[in-house]
Amino acid sequence: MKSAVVAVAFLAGIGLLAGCQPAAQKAAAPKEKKVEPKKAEKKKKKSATERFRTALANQDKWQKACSNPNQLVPEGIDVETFRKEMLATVKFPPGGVLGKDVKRGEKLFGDPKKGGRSRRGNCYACHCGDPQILACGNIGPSLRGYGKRGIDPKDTYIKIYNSWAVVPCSVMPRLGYHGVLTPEEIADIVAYMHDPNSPLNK
Amino acid sequence: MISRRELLKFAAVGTIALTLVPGTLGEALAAPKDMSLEEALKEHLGATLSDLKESDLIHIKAPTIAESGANVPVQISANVPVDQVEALYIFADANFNPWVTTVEFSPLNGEVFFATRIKLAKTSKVRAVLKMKDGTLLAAAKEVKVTVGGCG
Amino acid sequence: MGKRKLLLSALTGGVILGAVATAQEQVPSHLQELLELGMHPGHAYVDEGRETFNTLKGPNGKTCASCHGEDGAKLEGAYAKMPRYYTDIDRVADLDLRILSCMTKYMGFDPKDKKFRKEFDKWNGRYRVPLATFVASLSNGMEINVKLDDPQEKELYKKGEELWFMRVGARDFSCGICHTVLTGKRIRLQGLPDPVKAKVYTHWPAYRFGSDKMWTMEDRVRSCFKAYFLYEKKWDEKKDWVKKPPPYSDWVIALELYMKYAANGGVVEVPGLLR
Amino acid sequence: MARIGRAIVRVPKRISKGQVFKIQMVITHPMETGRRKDKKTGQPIPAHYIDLVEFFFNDQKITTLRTGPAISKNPYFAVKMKATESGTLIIRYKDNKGGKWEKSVKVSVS
Repeated sequence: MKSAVVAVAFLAGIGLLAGCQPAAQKAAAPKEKKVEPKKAEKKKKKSATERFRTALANQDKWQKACSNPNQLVPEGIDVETFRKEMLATVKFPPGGVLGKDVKRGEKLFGDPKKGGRSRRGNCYACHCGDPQILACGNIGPSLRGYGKRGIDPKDTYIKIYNSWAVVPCSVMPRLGYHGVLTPEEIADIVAYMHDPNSPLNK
Repeated sequence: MISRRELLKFAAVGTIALTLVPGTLGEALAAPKDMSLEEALKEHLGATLSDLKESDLIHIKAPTIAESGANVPVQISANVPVDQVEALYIFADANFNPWVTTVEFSPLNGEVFFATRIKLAKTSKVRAVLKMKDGTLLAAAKEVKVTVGGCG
Repeated sequence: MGKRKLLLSALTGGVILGAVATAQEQVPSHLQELLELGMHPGHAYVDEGRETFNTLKGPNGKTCASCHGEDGAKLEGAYAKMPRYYTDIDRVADLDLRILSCMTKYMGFDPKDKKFRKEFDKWNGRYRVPLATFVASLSNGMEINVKLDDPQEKELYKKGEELWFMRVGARDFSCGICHTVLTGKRIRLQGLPDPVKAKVYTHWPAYRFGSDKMWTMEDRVRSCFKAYFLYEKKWDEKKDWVKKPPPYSDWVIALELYMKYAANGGVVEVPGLLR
Repeated sequence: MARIGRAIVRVPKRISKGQVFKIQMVITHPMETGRRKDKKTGQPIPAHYIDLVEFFFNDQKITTLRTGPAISKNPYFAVKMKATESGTLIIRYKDNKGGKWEKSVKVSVS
């Protein structure tokens, strides 16, 4: 029973990896309004138990690898291969890694009007940055003055898109990889972080 | 004093009733008019901010940083004999109605003390005003920074 | 310790750590000051639960007190041993599920009756949360003593441990990432406790002032999953977000069992007050 | 919460004559400001809050609290009282929608 679950999880993981590219591209078009046919949904309403089971089975093989008490890359898995495979999933936006909409980047990073809240980026949950935002976490490093550290914006982009391409099994969510943020949105966040006029860098 | 306040309340109700047109009932009820601190002081104390005498006899205990604005504990005590005090007023500057509560004391209280949990709309000062029987208004304030929380 | 360091570098992601603002390292005093007041709404739930326990009659005329004694005299210490296996339902049950099975099996409530389920399942309902808080408070001052004697308990414990460390969902979260590995760090201003080492189970059910509600551990565990961003096909906040595991499911009870077993020896102090 | 208006009151078990002691209470009440909207229907939730709390001891009024929607949900109040004799503490409170309640506790002074 257990091995079957593992196998399903593994297959689902591969499926997810393979399916990542078109998914990311679909998400890249921000104004695309595609209404899925509702009939298919109505036909079978899955039970909460079934839905939750499916959701857990979506664990990809890399998540599975990191699911140990240390939550780090286990022995027997080559970190470099892991990193390379993760790097291969990173999709770049056509307009480059520095987005144009710095304001949108700020909102996704953490809306200063809402005390730094943002469901999707939610950077302040783990990082400090804008000194105005008092409620910031200390799980990740402070991002104060980030833009002055001489970091290549491309590296910032990769870190946000798929943090595991930099540090496998990192606690930082792979926001672009899972489609929580689109490439354009990440580019706007990168622009906000590197902008000399951003509150992070002032 | 009390009757004046009642009167004002009625006046407020009257205004709402007057603005009632079909469809706006909910809104009128849902969004009482924003009030400034000065307006609230005037309504409840008939005073202005400059009438308040800052006093270190009043002690406000409240968190400096609040992790939730909905539940800010406030403990107020004052080093003045309770029989000289008429009432304690609490105001929160940035709330839509800055008046929070009025506590009318009697000599039976033994001490000037009051504690409660209050809502703060955002970072602002919490003020305690003691209305003495001789008419003086002693006041103290403490700033509480309201933050958001959670992992979203 | 070496692994901790490795993780820390994992977190910094190669970026050199800047000086951390010391002012923000202060522990906020909000909770402390609330605790200082000495009384909180959680205490009202105990009181309400007691009344419901003594007076609420099921369709067959029985109250909770009919079996368990006035004011739950026979339930003292029961919560300290839960979750555990119950023969009558052939399942490992947590407090919430046990109360549900009592009400449906012995008091005559229909588990499919919508009106009953509303009062039972809902956060602001009159049955589950007040009753759970009251029954838990009957173990106050006693040591948590969860045993893994039954094979079902053993199996569920293992499942709980596995689930604890399982990275899954669009945020690559696991319980363990925040509550084992990152213990002592903060999400925004909230410190992350280690429920396994720190035995925080002693304070549940708890009144959480951030949401102004009484939470049982069942509620807590289920809502944790909201942050995972679980999905069925492809993550989409609006269309495909599997927010919580079903109530009283083995997933939830397994995690409760895992945490509470680790809290053995801790002294129950209910209702707790937490963020 | 289930039962609007239910309250619990706490006073110390042992009080000696002349002691100033704390009276604490928690009332179960939503304390709606009138500014929130129902998440599902989008309809505004009407204001609903405790507006008056009076403390009496042996029929003498000790304290009057006039309160508004800025008091937190499930409100907590604490005041102090000087112990002179044993007796009954009665707390009467009401809300802006006509709800009226009363809660009494015995105070024994030795």
